Amino acid sequence: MAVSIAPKETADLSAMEDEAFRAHVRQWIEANYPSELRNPPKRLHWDENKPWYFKLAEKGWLCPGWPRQFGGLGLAPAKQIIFTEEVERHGCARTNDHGIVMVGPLLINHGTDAQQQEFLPKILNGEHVWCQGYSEPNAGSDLAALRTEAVLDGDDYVVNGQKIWTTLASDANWCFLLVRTDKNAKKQEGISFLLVDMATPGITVKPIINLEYHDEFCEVFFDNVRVPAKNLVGTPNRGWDMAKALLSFERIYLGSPRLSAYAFARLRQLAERMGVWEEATFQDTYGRLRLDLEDLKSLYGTFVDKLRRGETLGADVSMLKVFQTELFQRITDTMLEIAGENAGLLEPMEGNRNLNPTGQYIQARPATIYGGSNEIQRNILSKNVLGLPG
Amino acid sequence: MAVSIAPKETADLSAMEDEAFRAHVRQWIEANYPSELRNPPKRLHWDENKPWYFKLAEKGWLCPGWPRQFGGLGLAPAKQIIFTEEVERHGCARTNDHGIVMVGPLLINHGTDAQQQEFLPKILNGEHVWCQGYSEPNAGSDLAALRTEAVLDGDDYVVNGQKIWTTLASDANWCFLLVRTDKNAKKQEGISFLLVDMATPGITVKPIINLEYHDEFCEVFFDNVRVPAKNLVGTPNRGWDMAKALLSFERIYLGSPRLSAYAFARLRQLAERMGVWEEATFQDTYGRLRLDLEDLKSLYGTFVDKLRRGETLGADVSMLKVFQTELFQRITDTMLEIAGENAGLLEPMEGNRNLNPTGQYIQARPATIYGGSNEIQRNILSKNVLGLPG
Amino acid sequence: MSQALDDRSESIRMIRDSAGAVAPRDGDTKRVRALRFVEPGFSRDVFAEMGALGWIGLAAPEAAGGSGLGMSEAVALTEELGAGLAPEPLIPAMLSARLLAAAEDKALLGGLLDGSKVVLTAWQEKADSIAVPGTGDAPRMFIPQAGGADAFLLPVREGNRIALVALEAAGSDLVLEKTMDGGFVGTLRADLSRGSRIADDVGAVVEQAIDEAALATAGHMLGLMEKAFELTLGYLKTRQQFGRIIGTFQSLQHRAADLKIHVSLTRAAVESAAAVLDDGATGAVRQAAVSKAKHRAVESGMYVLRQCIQLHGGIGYTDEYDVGLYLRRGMVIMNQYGAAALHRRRFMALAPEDVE
Amino acid sequence: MSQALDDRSESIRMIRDSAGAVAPRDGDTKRVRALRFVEPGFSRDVFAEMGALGWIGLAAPEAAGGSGLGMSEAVALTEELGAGLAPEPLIPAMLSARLLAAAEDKALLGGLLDGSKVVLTAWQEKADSIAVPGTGDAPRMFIPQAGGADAFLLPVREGNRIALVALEAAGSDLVLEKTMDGGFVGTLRADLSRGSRIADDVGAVVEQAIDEAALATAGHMLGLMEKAFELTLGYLKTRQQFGRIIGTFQSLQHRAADLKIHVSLTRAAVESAAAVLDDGATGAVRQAAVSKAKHRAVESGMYVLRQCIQLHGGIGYTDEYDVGLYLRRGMVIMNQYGAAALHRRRFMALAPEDVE
Repeated sequence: MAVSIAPKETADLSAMEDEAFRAHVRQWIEANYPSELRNPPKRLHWDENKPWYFKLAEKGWLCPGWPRQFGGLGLAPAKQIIFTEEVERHGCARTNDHGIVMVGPLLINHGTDAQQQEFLPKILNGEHVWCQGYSEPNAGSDLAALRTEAVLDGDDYVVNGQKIWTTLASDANWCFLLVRTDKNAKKQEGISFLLVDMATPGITVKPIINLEYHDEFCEVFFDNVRVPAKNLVGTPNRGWDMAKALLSFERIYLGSPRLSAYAFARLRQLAERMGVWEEATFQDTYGRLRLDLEDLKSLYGTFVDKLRRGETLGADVSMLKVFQTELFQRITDTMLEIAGENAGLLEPMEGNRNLNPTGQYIQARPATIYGGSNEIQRNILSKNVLGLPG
Repeated sequence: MAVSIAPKETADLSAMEDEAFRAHVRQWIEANYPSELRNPPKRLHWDENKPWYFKLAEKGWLCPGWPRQFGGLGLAPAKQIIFTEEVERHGCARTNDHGIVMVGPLLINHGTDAQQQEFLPKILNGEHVWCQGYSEPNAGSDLAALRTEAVLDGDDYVVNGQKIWTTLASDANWCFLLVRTDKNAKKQEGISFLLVDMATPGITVKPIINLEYHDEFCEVFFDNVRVPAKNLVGTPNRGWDMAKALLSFERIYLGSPRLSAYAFARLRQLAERMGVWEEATFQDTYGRLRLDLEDLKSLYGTFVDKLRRGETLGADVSMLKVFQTELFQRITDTMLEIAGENAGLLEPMEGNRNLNPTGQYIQARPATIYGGSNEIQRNILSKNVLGLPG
Repeated sequence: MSQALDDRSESIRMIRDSAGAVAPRDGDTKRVRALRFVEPGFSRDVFAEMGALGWIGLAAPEAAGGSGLGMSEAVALTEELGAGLAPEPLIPAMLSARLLAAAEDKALLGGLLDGSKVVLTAWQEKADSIAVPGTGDAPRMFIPQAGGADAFLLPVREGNRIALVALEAAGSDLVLEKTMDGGFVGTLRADLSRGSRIADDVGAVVEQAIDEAALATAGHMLGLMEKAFELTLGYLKTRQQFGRIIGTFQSLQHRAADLKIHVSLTRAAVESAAAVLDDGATGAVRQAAVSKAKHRAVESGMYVLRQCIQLHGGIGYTDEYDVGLYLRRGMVIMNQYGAAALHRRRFMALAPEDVE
Repeated sequence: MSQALDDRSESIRMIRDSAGAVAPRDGDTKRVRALRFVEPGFSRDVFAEMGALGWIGLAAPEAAGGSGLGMSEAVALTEELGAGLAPEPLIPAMLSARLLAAAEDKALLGGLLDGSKVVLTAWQEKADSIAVPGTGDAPRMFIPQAGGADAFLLPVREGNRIALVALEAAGSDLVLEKTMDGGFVGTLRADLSRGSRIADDVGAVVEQAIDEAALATAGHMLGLMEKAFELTLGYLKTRQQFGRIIGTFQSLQHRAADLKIHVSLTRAAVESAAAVLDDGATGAVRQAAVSKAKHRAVESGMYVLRQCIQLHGGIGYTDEYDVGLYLRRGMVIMNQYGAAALHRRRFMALAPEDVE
């Protein structure tokens, strides 16, 4: 599985003008991204995804935001944004990116030299594919209630417990894990970060079939799993704060208009196919959704501007997640409303992936749940942004 | 102010077939209700209302639901419903009806013989006009937190405190009042019912100007007001249960479709006047509202059927109040949306009371607040109907 | 209307009880799950049982072998079957029974009524429609559970009349597609020369039969939403997060209150429409009542179903947990016999207004 | 766009500061209340002060006596004046200043810019419109605070051109109606023979000026909703019921979170539209940006304002409490320079789509 990590990229990307950089990225994506995988209806598995993943790795573009001394491109925020915009514009599938966006930054900020040297190159070259062991059956919205336990025994932690909603765990060979290392501390204060080889004896992965009849999420069971103590990241019992800091990426990512924009474009195609496109009442519904989408883009732009200026985002970024995911749902609700009996079909209409109202509808359902349910996001807004008590 | 209480009604209403009774009521209302007061834009004051009130009293129709031995018509529930339907159909203004619907039933169920003999005839003949002293500045949604205090001193209670949102208090000469008579009991268990002559020294009534620039509600201040102890109704400190039982009338009344239906008819007139009636998008909006209204009528009908069968209504009647008041608001929201700059006028358009979008809009605002705010109604539904905990 | 309902309460109660035996409301979903994506997507045996219980001919006259009951009983039944997620094509079968009774075709009708034969009507030529063009050679689309049919009925236009042609399913050009709930919907390209003509004009009755099917589908949706809401309430009362039962969170309580209102509105709309039809309403009055009920069932039903998923959190998105079965069935039936917008438009075009 | 905004942040800050002196955000509402229903419904002195501060000519070129600033400053200013509920007709005056600058009428323009003369444009011939028919003898309607005008400007169509006629207010046939916020809106039946013609064709500039007024009105709405929301948050943090601060009730917390989202969406829409105009956009690009902002401001603004009333409970329905002032102003301005539906339609007709 190992590939060369001598990047093919030779241009000095940081020195390029923004528009030249954009053109450079766009051109390369168009030349290299497999066209049959544009805007896939479901989250891709590793076996579908990996050719593109390795292309990015070879080019040295897997980790555009990592500093150059750790093997990244060291792009400034403004260029990272352009990079992301181009990836989204082309409809590239989301990769198995937990190593890139979560583990990398975690180790760069909190890892030991040994951890950095061991793990970062293997993320960069695609050898390690990571999954995220956070949620548990009784710790969903209340993540800090997690109970998967790690007890030190000699040089190892012994891990017992269960994780759930672990995205693409069946594709991963490493897992970064929140575990409880002090049962007597307050619930946020006894949590640590462990890096676990998925090949360790005692780990069982069980895919969960979801409403799409797809197995994107998994349960992961840990039965006396021995993890070397050197794989603990940062300070023991201080894992919660690190985990929270990593979530800021997720909140802006989940607030990006891309899912709504993609669904919205499909809504038009469906309306044309169903013969309602010209109807004044449909046009009004469509116009409302369109303006919601455009205003979401404007609001998203104000947060992207902050990133561009190098500012860190506050809790108010939760606004994007709430509005985007609910807009995504409203767009797909409208799809079903106009689809006639096609609202009940399992597969895309007429074999056309662009006419897939049920797929889009089902895909939109968990958007208001994952990444911190919208109820949790509204709690965050009311308490951390508006300062409401209790 | 006294009028004869020998009723003019000689027909045996209880013996009539339903449809004959309906025709009889309708005919009399049409012949006697002042046409200029049909569907008034604001709640009428006593000086506007009293000619009709006295006509009802003379006819003996003021209290259709009271038993005959107390001077009422003793109508069965099914006929009371017809009576109400006809009153609403004709657009008769709501009268100063607290004596009729609240004090009468209270005294009939809980009053002493002396109280019944003193007060009931004067409600029937219109001599006593009642207002309801419930809410206080710090006891709105949390009514049981009321602090207006009554302390026994010889044969009198001495009342101190303040009431607010007292509808038409400036028109009333008597007030039924919830007061705290035991400060040490749990908050629901130290409350009593008092009947208070508004002419008693120490009472000050101050109208509140509302968003309509109208003075329907008042504050009422009590400063060492002496109330004869014989005017306490029922058992001391048990007033809360009586008050709650009386509210069931209010909940079905507030859930009646009449306000929404009236506004809805005006919406059409406004749409025609503004030239949007034929537009497909307006028709769609209008169709949604229309179907909401029709389904509200169907749901209301299931509760009316229960009354007709002589059943008592449960807490689920709160559903009507929530849906009706929010529909009323949505209808009037739509009025403003299509009214152009008329959405900002103080008076009806072109002097036409049927083209009064702002009046209707403002009138709809408190509907979700009074009679137990919709937040309180949803608490009731979730706890008392759905059995959700806490 | 309410008096009529009172009078029927006994027959409605009996229908509900008997439904419980076939599609238990509180039973498990093993049977339903086992039938998914296995052609034809339902159980012939259970369909036969439905026939034996008199359900297929529920509203057909007793003289024609039916039970002679009305729409009040029919919507109570389809509600129960919705709550129990029964995948058998009872509503399409009732529609066919109506046509066969009108056609006085005792042979086909008998087999259909006793549940030994599955006879489905292939009337639909495009999505989201309640009209019957009867174009002879047009593909007939969206036939529910068509893979299990023994015979199809095809309305065929002849001038102003709609003739009825019966066709053996065996040997027909039938293409099946999977539906979200594990069933199969069919497109039939019929060779009419293989069929036999069994009635000269079923134009009026087919229109009424589709109205009744639309109302029965509204009843099915009512059962789905009510049962999904019941599951959700149970979840809210037991699931803990942040050291509390989640049903103590006020934002979830208020949403549950709203869902209750929508379930109640739907029940009121469906049952009052059934009463209107049972009072013998015809023409615009019947159509308006049906459209009002179907509109409400779709709008409120899909709202309730998707909120039930949301209130379950992650587990609601799994196939393993039952609440998702209700959403997926809802997707399949929501636009059958007309989407909400179609019925809203029809209601507005038909229902006279009391303008004061 | 964001770079441009950064560059302007200083001038925007200065404008906001100077607005605070005239219409204090955190000040009391005595001045505003005292002016209600007393003709003309605003203060001539404060209007003059606005002139002295350079606001009336804010966007007019410096050569014409204006401040030479742009829409980013204008919406910041109107937002502040919305938050402070200033009843002075600044936006209509800005519109007139645009026309007079184009007409190069220095006499009228000078008096208007320094605030000594109130010049209002009587362009509107029907409700909910942004079009200027310029019908010579048509009554000109919905002139905000018209009772205080010294002169009116009337666009008059002559073939393909729109001439501009100036008219003394004194002696005009002007009928006033009260508005919900205590102001007065006028209908003018003008005798054009009394006027003087000051420009041959202001067709293009009047269209642009109305767009700018629509955007400035969106800014005013932003100020209303933001301030009303601030009052509401304060109320939620202090009011007690059931022994608790009501802001601890989760259903109210979540509603407050939704209101915050709507305020933020509106700010993003208004400020991005202003930046588009300041970048020199014309034609469809300008119109689409303005329509997007006005649509959002009305839809989200009225939603926020009515929820603010609801969250205040009974006290929110009193005239005595300030939050109602914001709702009533919202009612007056929501449909000025086009209702939400008008702008939604215009946006859809204009804005090109990126169909992938």
